[in-house]
Amino acid sequence: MKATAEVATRAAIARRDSVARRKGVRTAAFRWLVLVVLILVWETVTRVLGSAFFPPPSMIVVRMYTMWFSGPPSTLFLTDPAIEHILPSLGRMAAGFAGGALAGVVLGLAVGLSARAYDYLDGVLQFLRAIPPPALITVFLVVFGFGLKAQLAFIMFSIVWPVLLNTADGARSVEPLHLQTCQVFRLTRAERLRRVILPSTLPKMFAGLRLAVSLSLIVMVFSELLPGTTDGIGFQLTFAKSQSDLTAMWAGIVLLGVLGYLLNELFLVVERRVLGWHHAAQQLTE
Amino acid sequence: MLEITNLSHVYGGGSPNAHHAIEGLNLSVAAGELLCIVGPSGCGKSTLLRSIAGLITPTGGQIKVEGDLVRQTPDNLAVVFQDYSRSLFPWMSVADNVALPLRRKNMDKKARREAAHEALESVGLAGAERKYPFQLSGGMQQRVAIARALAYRPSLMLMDEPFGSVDAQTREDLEDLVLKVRGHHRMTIVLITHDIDESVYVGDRVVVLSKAPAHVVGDLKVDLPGPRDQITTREHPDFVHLRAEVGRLVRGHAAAA
Amino acid sequence: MLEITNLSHVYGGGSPNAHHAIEGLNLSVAAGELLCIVGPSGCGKSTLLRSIAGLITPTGGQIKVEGDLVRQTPDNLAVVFQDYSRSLFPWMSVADNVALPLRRKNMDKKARREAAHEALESVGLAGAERKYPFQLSGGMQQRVAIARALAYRPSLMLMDEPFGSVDAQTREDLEDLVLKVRGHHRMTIVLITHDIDESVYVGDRVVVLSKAPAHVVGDLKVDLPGPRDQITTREHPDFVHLRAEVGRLVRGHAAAA
Amino acid sequence: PPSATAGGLEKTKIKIATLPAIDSAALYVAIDQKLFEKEGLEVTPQVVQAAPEAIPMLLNGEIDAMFGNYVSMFAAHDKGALKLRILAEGSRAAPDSLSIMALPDSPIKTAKDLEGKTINVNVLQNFQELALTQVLKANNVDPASIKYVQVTFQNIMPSWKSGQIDAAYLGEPMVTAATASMGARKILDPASGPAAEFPISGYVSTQEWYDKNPKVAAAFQRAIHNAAKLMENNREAVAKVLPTFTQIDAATAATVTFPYFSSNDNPVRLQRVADWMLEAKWLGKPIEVKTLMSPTTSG
Amino acid sequence: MAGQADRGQDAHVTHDLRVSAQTLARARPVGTATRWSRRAAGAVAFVALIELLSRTGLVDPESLPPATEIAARGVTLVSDPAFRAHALTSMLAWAIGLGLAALIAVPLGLLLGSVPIIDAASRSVVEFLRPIPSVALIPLVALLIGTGLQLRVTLVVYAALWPILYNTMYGLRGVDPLAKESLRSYGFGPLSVLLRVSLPSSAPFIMTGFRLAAGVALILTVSTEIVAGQGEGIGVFIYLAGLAVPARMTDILAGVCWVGLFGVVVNALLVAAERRAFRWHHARLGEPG
Ligand SMILES: Nc1ncnc2c1ncn2[C@@H]1O[C@H](COP(=O)(O)OP(=O)(O)OP(=O)(O)O)[C@@H](O)[C@H]1O
Ligand SMILES: Nc1ncnc2c1ncn2[C@@H]1O[C@H](COP(=O)(O)OP(=O)(O)OP(=O)(O)O)[C@@H](O)[C@H]1O
Ligand SMILES: [Mg+2]
Ligand SMILES: [Mg+2]
Repeated sequence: MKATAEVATRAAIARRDSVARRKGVRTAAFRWLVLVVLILVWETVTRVLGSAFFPPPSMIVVRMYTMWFSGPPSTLFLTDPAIEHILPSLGRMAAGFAGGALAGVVLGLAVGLSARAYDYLDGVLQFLRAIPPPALITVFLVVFGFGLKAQLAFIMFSIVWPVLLNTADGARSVEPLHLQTCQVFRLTRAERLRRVILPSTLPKMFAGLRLAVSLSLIVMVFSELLPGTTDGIGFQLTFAKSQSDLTAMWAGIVLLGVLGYLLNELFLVVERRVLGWHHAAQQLTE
Repeated sequence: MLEITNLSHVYGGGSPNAHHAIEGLNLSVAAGELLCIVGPSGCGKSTLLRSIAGLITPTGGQIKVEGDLVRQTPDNLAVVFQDYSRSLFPWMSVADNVALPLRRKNMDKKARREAAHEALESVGLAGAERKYPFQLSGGMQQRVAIARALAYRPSLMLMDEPFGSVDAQTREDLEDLVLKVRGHHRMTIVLITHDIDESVYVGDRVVVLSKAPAHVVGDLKVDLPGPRDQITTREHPDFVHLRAEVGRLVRGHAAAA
Repeated sequence: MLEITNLSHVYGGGSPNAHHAIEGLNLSVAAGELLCIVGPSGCGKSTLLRSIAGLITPTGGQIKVEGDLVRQTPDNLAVVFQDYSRSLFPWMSVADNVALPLRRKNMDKKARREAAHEALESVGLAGAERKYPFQLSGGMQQRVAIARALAYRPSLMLMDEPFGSVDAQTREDLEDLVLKVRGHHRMTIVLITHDIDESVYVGDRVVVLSKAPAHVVGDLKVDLPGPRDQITTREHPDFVHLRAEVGRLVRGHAAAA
Repeated sequence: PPSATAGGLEKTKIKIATLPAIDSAALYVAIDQKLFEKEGLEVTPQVVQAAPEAIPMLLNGEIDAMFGNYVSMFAAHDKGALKLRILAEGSRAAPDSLSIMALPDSPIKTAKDLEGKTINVNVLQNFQELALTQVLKANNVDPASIKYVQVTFQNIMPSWKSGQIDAAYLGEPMVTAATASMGARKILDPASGPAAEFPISGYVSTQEWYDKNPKVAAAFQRAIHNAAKLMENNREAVAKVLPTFTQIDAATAATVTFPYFSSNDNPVRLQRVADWMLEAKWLGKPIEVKTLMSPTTSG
Repeated sequence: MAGQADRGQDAHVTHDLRVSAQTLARARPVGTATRWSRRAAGAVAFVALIELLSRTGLVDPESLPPATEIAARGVTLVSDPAFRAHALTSMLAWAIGLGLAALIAVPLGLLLGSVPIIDAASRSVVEFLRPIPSVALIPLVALLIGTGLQLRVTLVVYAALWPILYNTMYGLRGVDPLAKESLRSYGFGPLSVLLRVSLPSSAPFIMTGFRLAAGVALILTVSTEIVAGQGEGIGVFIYLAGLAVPARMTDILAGVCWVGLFGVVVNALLVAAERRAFRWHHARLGEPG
């Protein structure tokens, strides 16, 4: 009796697993289907439209290939322009993101946790947050000069806000009973921060980081409009725009889109690892 | 009313540390019956309740409520969760918490408010209407959750250790309240409790579950002369006998496992 | 050990719906004593506990722990919160939850892990170490919270209805566990409970609080022959007498208010 | 309906995108001196920051024509972004209206010193580079050794002063300002020698618009040419309008060097621009400028 | 961020502070006066830093004029009707853009956050579109919908959408599943659960997203005005000041200051509104629960 029940249960589990797997496969297939359909629609519409401003995706892809990905195998098929423009952009973006995110986390925790830091900093931070960076380019320029330093400062200055605000929000909404538990067991500040406040801030922090990831790509482009810039995806893109080379501009747009997509997927992988407990705990309801 | 056949549930199916919470559980509850479930901690009582409420899909077996297979939450059901404090909505006043489910009931605003007020009064919380859950003590929050379920007047009420956080006196009052409401409105009630006395006092039947994976190891009909009364009923020899019987079943199994 | 003089606490002071939770409460607990507190739901027991733990600053009166005025949380204190499920850290495994406070104790990683394992075993949760809190039943979570406090070996332990969500058998085991640990490590324990039998069984003294605003209405020394035993102690005539006495005090006041 | 007005114009109200720079003065003078009115046209200028930005507006009909530099326009035409039609020539570089300048303490003294140096331009691969390349070649300087960096107008002075660029490529009114306030020295006139009277900008539209509105185009061309003629010996007429559409105040307006405003259209000199662009490989195929222009209809 | 911002009742201030006391700083609760003096100190320090940088010549004063000069110019600007017109235009574009962004992003976030399949299906498209910078979009959007207010508003909406969208999606994830189950057990459908439990429960975090978006919208409004360089708007004012030779840096920075101050005021108002609307949230966090 019990044995049969067990067998039945095991079968049921297997069934459920395969259902889940099939569901996953179906979701992935659905995603690709959506993508393919959209690209087909795009191709058709642009061909019908025939506007130089909206080249068909097939043309864009060809342009991307010739411009960036038709290099020799020794450089992983990257062409010189790709090495000259894409790599520095990615480097700037990564460094800017890392710096901005770190600053955002640190400042966010400070402002979210300490009333004193909040009082001193909040006004100034809110002020800075509202400032349009394009209006400050001259100031950036005289402070940092041409090139990398100004670009990084520019990226960080834009990236920091979503991380900062969301981290502060997260740090402020730590479950009070968790804090009380810490207090009762006299955990040191460092332990509280590392073991309790940080983990419970993470879900909200990640919302900010996810915003920051795609934002970093956008401001990377803007940072490459700064005076004196000579390379980068954004540089190429705006150069193409000024030359009315719209296919090249679209190539830049599509490259940014693909990068954005890849970065986001990467981010989600990291998030799933870091926030696994959170997602699991949230799935009480199936 | 409620028909459970060969129910089983496995958490984390597939993974190496899958947990068999319920296995081959059969149970049926007649309409209007008050069934008490007792069993060791972690055996699967809450899991059973969640399955009945359609909140989880059990991995095996069937549950029928009024003849219909439970796929979603059955109609006219109310649940008092074990983790009552998390089941209250922190952004609503106590009265709003109680009144919210009544929106399903074609009641106008005033009627809802009155029903909420009445239910809160019946659990001894008159005057707390406008407070927020966080301003209440644990026991008071638990009573709000009970009031919410009572005000809803479900035909099937599931209660998961509903009186665990209140003092002895209030607990007795609440037991009597549930009995009274059940009588008035012909609800079917499934009540999980750890208090063996309580199970015998309020139950028409007491079902004892085994350690995980849970299945029924005892099913006792409580045939005490009604109406029940906290003093006379508890003194009744049948009560004392049944209580000992349930106790033996619970312990016996807890010890054996 | 613990000296409370003229304590009072008002929630939402100043606002029109201020709530006087405690008023003029005096209490002292000797070192090594196990004090049980009983009182009606919502009277202010948890508030009292939080004040002792330095988690809230009472609006009036003084609390001294080992002669020092409580401003911050006293050293070597452990609390089992009433809302146990919320006090566990969801991102840590059960073992990590228990081991975390031990970081304050100059123990290396291995020692911490062992202590956690031992504590979990003592509450009947051996084998659940690597699970996460959300994978446990209510009663199991409560036991994790107890294990965490026990593993910490505090000199003062505050427990707020620590056995409310476990079955009768486990409850008795835990009561005995607390008594045993107390004996071994000379802790002072303040335990809030709604179970009058329990208060008499585990307590060296039982204090009965009034309805809100809480103050002491009864303070009974429990002079039962030790070591206590679930069967013989509960049969002892003094036990029966004391239990009735506490019951009268609780009820008397609950009825009068 | 437009038929009611003189000459049976296809339309009488037109909108023209212009730049906030001295070069587009002719249009404002024509408005100010009622030259358009005489032709039966009512012209509304719309200031944009850079010529390429006006192309979408041209294409979706928000504007009828625009004032833009030939290099951008030819590039757009070459890339197929629009089918270009030149309505009237606009400005040509006059001596000293463009200048490569160095700060007083800079080691750069002659054109030769520019080799390997960093010089700013408003937009990369535009008329500034095109002209300078020819002039450098004429001065025996390797044009390829120059490093051009794009610096927005507002940031030229700060980046020059802070040494981010070695020499500054300035236009008016910056030439005057830099000379006066910083004692900057002129190193080279990029609009000299082979690039003398280098055509910079003109009034353009799409071929499609032109086909629909040939009479308006002719009337517009006449008004612009007439304005240019009027400006040739009437500095005040220009100085008067400058403060209305640029950030140049009246005092500066009185002293800056103006470019030449073309009072007739000349395909030959414009062809030079297209040819140099082809030489620099900025164009994919040759452009025969004459086919994009109309004969000058005004006297 | 605006955590323990000012609020009417002193009692609440103390609660908020106690949270901080519990978490890191072991500061005693302080009064409103101290808090305001700290804020003032923070602002003064910032102003002094700018003043110092400029006066000592550490940064070229022509590019970064002393703070006092900027402030003085800022004051005189207020009485300039042209500047006020610029400011009003910008505020209009900002308000419309932000409002539209919220109207689009919250429902969209609810949809994507609660129906995983739609999220998965749309993710590739959304994430593909997201990193396209407005510089690249401007000519394309201009071609499609024309320039002018509609272009600015579109770009503002496009940028301000994301913080609200993501915070809504992430907020939904943080909703206590038991709260959702509670409502479900009373027979409420998914939509009701979404609107009656998930939405209110994540509202504070959505609000944080909205505050972020308010800043983003402000930046985008002014930036697109600077790029457009035509019509009206503070950005146009800034752009024109930059066209002068030499650039009128004092004007530019005075304009920037007003933008920044507007941001501060908007944030303060939103925080105040948040505190009123989500008292349950803040009170629970403040008072040991
Ligand atoms: N989400 C989950 N994932 C994995 N295991 C779970 C989950 N929820 C519950 N369990 C396991 O299922 C078993 C039964 O849990 P359940 O909550 O039904 O117990 P219970 O009988 O209600 O216990 P208690 O009286 O302590 O509340 C427990 O051993 C628990 O560890
Ligand atoms: N944060 C708060 N704000 C306002 N009132 C509160 C707050 N916390 C508790 N109270 C009130 O204080 C009183 C005492 O609460 P407390 O939690 O101390 O009761 P308790 O004795 O522990 O009750 P129980 O046995 O039900 O847990 C209750 O009436 C409650 O409404
Ligand atoms: Mg349970
Ligand atoms: Mg309590």
